[in-house]
Amino acid sequence: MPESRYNQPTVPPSAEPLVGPGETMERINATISRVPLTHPAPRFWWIGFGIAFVLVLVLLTAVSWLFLKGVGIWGINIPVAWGFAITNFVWWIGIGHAGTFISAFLLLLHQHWRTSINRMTEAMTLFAVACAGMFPLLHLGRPQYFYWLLPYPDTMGLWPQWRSPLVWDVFAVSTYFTVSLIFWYIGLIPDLAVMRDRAPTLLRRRIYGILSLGWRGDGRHWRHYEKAYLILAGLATPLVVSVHSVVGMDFAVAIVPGWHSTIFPPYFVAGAIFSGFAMVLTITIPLRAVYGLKHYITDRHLELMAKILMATGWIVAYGYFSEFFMAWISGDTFERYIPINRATGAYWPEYWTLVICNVLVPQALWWRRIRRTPALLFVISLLVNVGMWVERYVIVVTSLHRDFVPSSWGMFSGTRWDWATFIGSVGLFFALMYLFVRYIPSISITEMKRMVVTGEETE
Amino acid sequence: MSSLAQPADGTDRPHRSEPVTTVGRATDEFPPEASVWPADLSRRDFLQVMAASIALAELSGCNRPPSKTIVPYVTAPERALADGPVYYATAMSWEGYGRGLLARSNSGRPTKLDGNPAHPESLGATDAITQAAVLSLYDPDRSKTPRYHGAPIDWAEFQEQWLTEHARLQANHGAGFAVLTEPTTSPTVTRMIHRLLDRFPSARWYQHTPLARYDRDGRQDDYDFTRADVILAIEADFLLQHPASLRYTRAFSGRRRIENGRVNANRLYVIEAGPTLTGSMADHRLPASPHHARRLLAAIENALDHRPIGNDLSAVEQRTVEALAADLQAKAPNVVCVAGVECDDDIRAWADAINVRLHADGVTWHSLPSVRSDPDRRCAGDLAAAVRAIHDGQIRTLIIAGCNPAYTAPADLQFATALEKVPLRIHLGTHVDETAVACDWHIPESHFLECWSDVRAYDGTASIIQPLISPLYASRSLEELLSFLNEPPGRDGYDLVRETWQANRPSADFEQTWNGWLNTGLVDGTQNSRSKPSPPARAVGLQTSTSAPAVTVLIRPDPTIRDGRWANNGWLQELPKQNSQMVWDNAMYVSLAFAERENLTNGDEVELRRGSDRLRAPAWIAPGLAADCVVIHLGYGRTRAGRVGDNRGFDAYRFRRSHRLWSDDLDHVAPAHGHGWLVSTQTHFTMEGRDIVRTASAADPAHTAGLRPRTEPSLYPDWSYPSYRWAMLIDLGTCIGCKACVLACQAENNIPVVGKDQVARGREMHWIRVDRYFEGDPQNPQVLHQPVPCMQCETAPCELVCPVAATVHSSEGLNDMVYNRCVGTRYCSNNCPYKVRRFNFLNFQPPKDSPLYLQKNPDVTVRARGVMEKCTYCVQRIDAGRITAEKANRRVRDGEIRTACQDACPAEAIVFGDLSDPQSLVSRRKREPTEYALLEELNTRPRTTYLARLRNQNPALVGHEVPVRPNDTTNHAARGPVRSYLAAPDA
Amino acid sequence: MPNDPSPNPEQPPSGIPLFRPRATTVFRVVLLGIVLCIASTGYAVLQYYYSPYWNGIGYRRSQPVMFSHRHHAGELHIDCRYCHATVETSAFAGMPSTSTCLTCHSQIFTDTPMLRPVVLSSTRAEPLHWTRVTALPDHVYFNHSIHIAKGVGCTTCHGQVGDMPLMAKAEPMSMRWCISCHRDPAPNLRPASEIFAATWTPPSDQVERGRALERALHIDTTHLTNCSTCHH
Amino acid sequence: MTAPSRIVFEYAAHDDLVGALRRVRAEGYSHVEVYTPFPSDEIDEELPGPPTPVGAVMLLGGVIGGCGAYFMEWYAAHDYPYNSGGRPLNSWPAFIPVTFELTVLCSAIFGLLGLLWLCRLPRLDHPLFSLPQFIRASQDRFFLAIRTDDPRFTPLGLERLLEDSHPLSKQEVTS
Repeated sequence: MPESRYNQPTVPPSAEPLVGPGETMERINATISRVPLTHPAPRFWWIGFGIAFVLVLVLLTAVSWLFLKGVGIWGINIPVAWGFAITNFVWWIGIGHAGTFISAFLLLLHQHWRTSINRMTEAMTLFAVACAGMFPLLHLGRPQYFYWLLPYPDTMGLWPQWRSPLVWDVFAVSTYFTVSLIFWYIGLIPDLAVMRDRAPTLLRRRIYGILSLGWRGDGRHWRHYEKAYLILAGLATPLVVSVHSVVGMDFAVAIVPGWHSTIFPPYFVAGAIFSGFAMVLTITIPLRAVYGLKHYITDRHLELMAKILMATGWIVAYGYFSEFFMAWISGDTFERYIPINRATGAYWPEYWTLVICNVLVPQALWWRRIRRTPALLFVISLLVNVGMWVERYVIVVTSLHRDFVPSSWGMFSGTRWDWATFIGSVGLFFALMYLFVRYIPSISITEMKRMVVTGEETE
Repeated sequence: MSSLAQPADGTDRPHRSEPVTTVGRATDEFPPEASVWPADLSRRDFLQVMAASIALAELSGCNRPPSKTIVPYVTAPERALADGPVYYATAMSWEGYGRGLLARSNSGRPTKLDGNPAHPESLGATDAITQAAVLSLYDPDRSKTPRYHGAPIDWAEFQEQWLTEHARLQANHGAGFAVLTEPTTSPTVTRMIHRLLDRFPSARWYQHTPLARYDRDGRQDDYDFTRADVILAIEADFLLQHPASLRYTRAFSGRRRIENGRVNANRLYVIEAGPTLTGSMADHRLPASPHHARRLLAAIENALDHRPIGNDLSAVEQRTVEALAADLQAKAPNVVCVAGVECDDDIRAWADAINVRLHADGVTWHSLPSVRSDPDRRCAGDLAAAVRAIHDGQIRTLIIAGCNPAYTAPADLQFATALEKVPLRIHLGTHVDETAVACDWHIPESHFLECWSDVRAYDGTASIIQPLISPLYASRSLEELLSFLNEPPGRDGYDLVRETWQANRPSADFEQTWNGWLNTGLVDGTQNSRSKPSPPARAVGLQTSTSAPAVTVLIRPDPTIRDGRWANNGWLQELPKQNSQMVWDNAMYVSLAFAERENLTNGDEVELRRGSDRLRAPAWIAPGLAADCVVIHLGYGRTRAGRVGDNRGFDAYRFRRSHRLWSDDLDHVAPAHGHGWLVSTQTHFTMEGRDIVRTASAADPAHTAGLRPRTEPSLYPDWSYPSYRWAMLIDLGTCIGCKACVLACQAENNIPVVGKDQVARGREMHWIRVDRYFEGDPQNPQVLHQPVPCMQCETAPCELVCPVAATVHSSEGLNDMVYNRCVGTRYCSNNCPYKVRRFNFLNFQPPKDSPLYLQKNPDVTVRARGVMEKCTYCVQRIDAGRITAEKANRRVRDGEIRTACQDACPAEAIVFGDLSDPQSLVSRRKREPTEYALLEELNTRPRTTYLARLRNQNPALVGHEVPVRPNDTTNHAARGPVRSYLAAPDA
Repeated sequence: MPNDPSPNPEQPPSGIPLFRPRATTVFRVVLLGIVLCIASTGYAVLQYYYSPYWNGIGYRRSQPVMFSHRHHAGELHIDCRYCHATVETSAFAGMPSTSTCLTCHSQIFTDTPMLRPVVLSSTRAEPLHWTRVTALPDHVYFNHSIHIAKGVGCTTCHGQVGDMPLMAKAEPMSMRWCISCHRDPAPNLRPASEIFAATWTPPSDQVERGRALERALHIDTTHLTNCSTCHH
Repeated sequence: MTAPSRIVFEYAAHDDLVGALRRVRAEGYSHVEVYTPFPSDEIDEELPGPPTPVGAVMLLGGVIGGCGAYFMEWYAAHDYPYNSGGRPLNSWPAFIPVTFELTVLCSAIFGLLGLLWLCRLPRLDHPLFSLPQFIRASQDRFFLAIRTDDPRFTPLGLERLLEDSHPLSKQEVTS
């Protein structure tokens, strides 16, 4: 059927199909389910997973040492009492945002092209949020009492202090994780049924069978299913915005110059989607090459993502600009000092790194040629990932290291344990991603087939 | 999964119910620096921990809490040591001079020292060293047993040895027998030595101190700063480094305290080379090397004589000298000229002459008889004399008691080599120090809180030093050792001291008098009366040499550990030096000019040369230090001080010559390659044009003070504080920055020592810090001190962001910090604009079995790793005071509750009290026009506010000096090394 | 009719479904079970930390001497302060020294086996090591004297001591419990004459009496719930 | 009562199924079931049955979550009242984020449970699974099942109705 039937003005009608030519339902089934079922390119997988797993061990070591000695093994101090842990937390949460954004937000906008990447990005969301959620726990001075942040009738008669953004964080992150999981799983059920019906061995049939809850594609089930899925998408979209807004408020609520700014929530959300899409590119580009999924994740997909990358990049750039502007217009000594100190103070290399990575580099995407060259996109996406981490680092550290009273100004630099924990979390993320592509169809078979056959989008 | 009940989370404290009398053993593990890698962590342990953390298994707390025991007395002592603190009046010796104390005892453990208000040289105040003295009692490195050639032995063996020696000496009337002590003011010690000399007529007594003697030819200078309108201080740090500094500070600050908007302020001119605390209080300060100082003094004299003052001075100096001379003549006789004890004799004589000339003698300048003992000159001389005697073979048995000459002797005496020539060497000391290892026998010396003794203060007031605890180890006091040497087995210190005073003050009911002395802490009628000084009519003229040396090195005792006697005291090591904010080290203080010329930054090594002598040390740039001077401090580079004091900094004694003790001319000083690691608690010394420390001119405080604290409107309804409203006021006009408050707080609130490495990481734990800022010309800046405790904001930013309500506001306006609820997010610290919160990044507490726990205040929780802490206004004292009042069904009286910092402050700069009572002292002081709140524009509504720093500049000089605009300093700061110093070499 | 083979090479023996009907039931039960397990565990843990077992209520710990408060305080009416001498003056109520015991027991029951540890303690000058019955955590600062002064009797916290042959903890001593009284002391206040009664039961009109006492003793509850009242 | 059996027609193409479905609906069959590898609007339009109530369920969840959350915060703040940074006990602006998050959370959880309940899932076994071809219902085949208890049902009528709708197969599945 003509695809134009569902085209919305939001994307210009494009002659270029979102699916490669000559796709049949069976071919989609075969190609996509091949990856988890027959485990092609085992060397790529084992090497990649191996490296990731080693990093996970690094993480475990770092965490053990942390619990043994205390957060003093990190570089944090007074005045810079937050360091890598919070930086990593914000960074990972940000990465986690692309997933739900793509699956939910683009779904509401009838962006067909989301179909081929939503499964992967939702998985990415889950794993990123898992990595993120780890850090607020680890950075506690007494992690064994983390549960005091939860409301339960303790024998002290005490409750969490609801005015603290950290409590908001607890609820925002856990909600975000749960909702993403539900959204992801509901989308997965029909595909699990496909796997059940294609798995080579009885055991795997049974496992997939249990996971698919006995889904049988009943027309009336599809009716409930689509409604629920759509509403979930409708819920997830404001959720995405709220979560990183809350994270932004961790800083905005504080009175620290460089944190205390109303621009933070939107600017954090944009940054989150920015870094999220960068990570999507970082993952999909090699993946589609290795597993021959170029028919489903076409160059056009990459180009569209590149465009979003550039757009969000501009919002982030605006955030940087507004920092200077607000500082200037506030006329406040302390506020004015911060941006200047960021750009010219002890942390100028970090600051200019982030400006280059997040503002200058994405400008390359003006050129279609570059948007169309996966290799270049891959490099750019890596740079943006780096840039966004550094941005969070700069926000956390440079604001704290010189705040109000000059006598207590200080410096921060990460120790080897800071780095080990950070690198380790990256390892954890990729290890989980490898397991995901190994056992679960990384593209939604059902939606693909539907698009091929009817040109419809799930709604 | 841990307990939902109150967690047994390691925030523990010494048990209040268990009476502690003595400690069995003292641990040998006291890491002065909490190292990040424990030595004893085996691979296996580590894997276990890994496994545990992987499973995140927190099994503790799932069983019913274990039983604790409670141990009553067999027979209760007559004063039940149940719980409440008991205070004893005693005294300590500050380099030989007495300072009256009120010592607090909890369950029989001395835990805190404060000044004895009745004592004229203490007036209830203390300095930092006094506060730290209690820690030395529990120093795990203290010497615990007698030793022979390093091997522990018991007392009996030594006694045996000595009996034979004693017999031999008796036979030859003590020929070759010598005793070396510090100069002492203790009547009992003196009596014992005299008795020893009586028994052994040919024995000799030598005295040695590496520190200055505060008396000259049998008299002491004394100054009355209450009457001095104009003060000229020449190399005199009388506010910090003087036996009478507490009394002087009280008097000096009294003339800087604004009352009802007015102040009759004194004016302080300082001529000095190195930056001192007194110099930091100066209204006009002229940095000058000893040589240049002579020119200035000559010029002053000329100006007084209305002669041309000579043109070898800079414009600023000329103006200042003229203004100073005019000031002196105008205000005479209520003026005083103070020359430091380290000054050369001619300068001190010059000062005397000026005082006489201005008729200050008998008005502001007085004379006291020396309280140093041996009035009948039975002392055979100083260390040099002793060394000569050794070389002449006249000393065969040497007792070195209570001093450490092997370390503190000037290099040129080569005492160590001399000492080897002595056949029998016996040492008495609190530690197995450098001298102990060079002796055959070592006897542990008792701490002054363990033994009976007596001491006389600078003004002669005698005090009985009474112990609060029986000796922790097999130690002897100096008196006891002397008595033992005299007539083995010797007698108990108590009897000896009583005997002395019974002889001095025979009376029918001596028992009663004696008890009276013990209660009041001073022996009445022993205070010397001041007399009008009678110096030689015309003092010897100043030798002003035209040719100045390349550089003059000034050698001074360290502000915190002095001559090294406090080197093993962690509190003093970690106390930021009053003149640099540096900790755990000494350094070569160089001038800003030198640093700029040689492009130095802090820590760069500098080498001094004097003939063949070399001294290399890391440089510390000291703004205000005279351009052609270098200052080095004694007390560091020790090798046998203990685990805290060993191998820190460099040994300045190696560069000291016995005839040039305090300053020496060098032909060469130059940067050497290499960089040392110096650590300070403050790295940024300009205010960046921020309104941090406000300054008011004494002439018109109300006008210049600027804004009154304004509370901006809040979106929220105000909370009401129905009962007490605790508040604090800190008077920057009177505060001299001596940092006694810092250590008082440390002692009161169980604040741990974290070590140099952790301080370098920005993790020092002091609840109250004293910031110092430089203003004006970096070459000779105005120094501003600002003590910063928790401000107890009414709209506290820290409380709002705590996720577990571990810090909330009390109904009396305190910003409560609940350690056992804290999970350690550190958000509160980030959100504290004053950065007064401190975090236990690691376990900073000593090992469980360390004697240091005996010092802990049982009323304050010992904080566990991972919890935040901060100043509480000494809430334990508030609670105690409130309970007392409520039991009597009355309100707390004004002044009844005093914070530890307030107790210690010699300047009475800290006032604490109840705002709800408009007549309370704090309410009245807060009504002064110079009051302001730090960062008031944030509308945090601090309960702690300040009175502006007071400056009383000579109108003739205002405007002429280098403009004092913060921007200037920042501009200055933009230049190489200055930037690296003034504008934070943070990296 | 034509029926082309399933795309999957190895299709299961046709007609035999993957799961039998029982499987569904089992699966549903398991799912439900997991949910219930988690919920009930949480509830159980909560209950555990509220339980008398955890709080050690009524749990008689073994003591070096089988000292009976019922006998001494209940039957002989010896005043609490005779042994716990500092209860009115200091934070710590005070534990009787061995000599205190011997003031009577040097005369009576001196050589009974039960008293042997006490005698030994005095002869050998070794203190008795009692087991604490009520121990507060080290970060809690409790002051006996002020509670006594403000009309809180011994038995309010320590239970009906006069009925206890061997001393046992009577109240949870949890923060929730302390706070409940600090918020509203009235139900627990009694006249000075009753403070040291070994057994005491509040009168029917306790609340009114309590309020009256609260006023009479100038008890100001505003600061009683401050954290720093008990934690410093 | 034993459950009725089904007559199952297998189709190769989406549109074949739609065609067949239209016919049986035109004939007034009501006990009609379809099984497809993906959802399709056309099929949904043809398929009899009430609209799904899952939306209402999720709304209910949201309301419960939101009100519950705000009450929890309000209660906690008043159950142990304290002065935190001079803010009032009921600091409603600060209570909003958690309220919102819990609204979304409960709504989503209700959605999942509601979906499972409405689909009567999990149900691992189903008579249709015994049908060999049914393994492709999830992959590339479209099934139409007419329940034999349909009032309009007559074997011949159904046979005739769908004979030219090109079913790949026709089988009877008994349960």
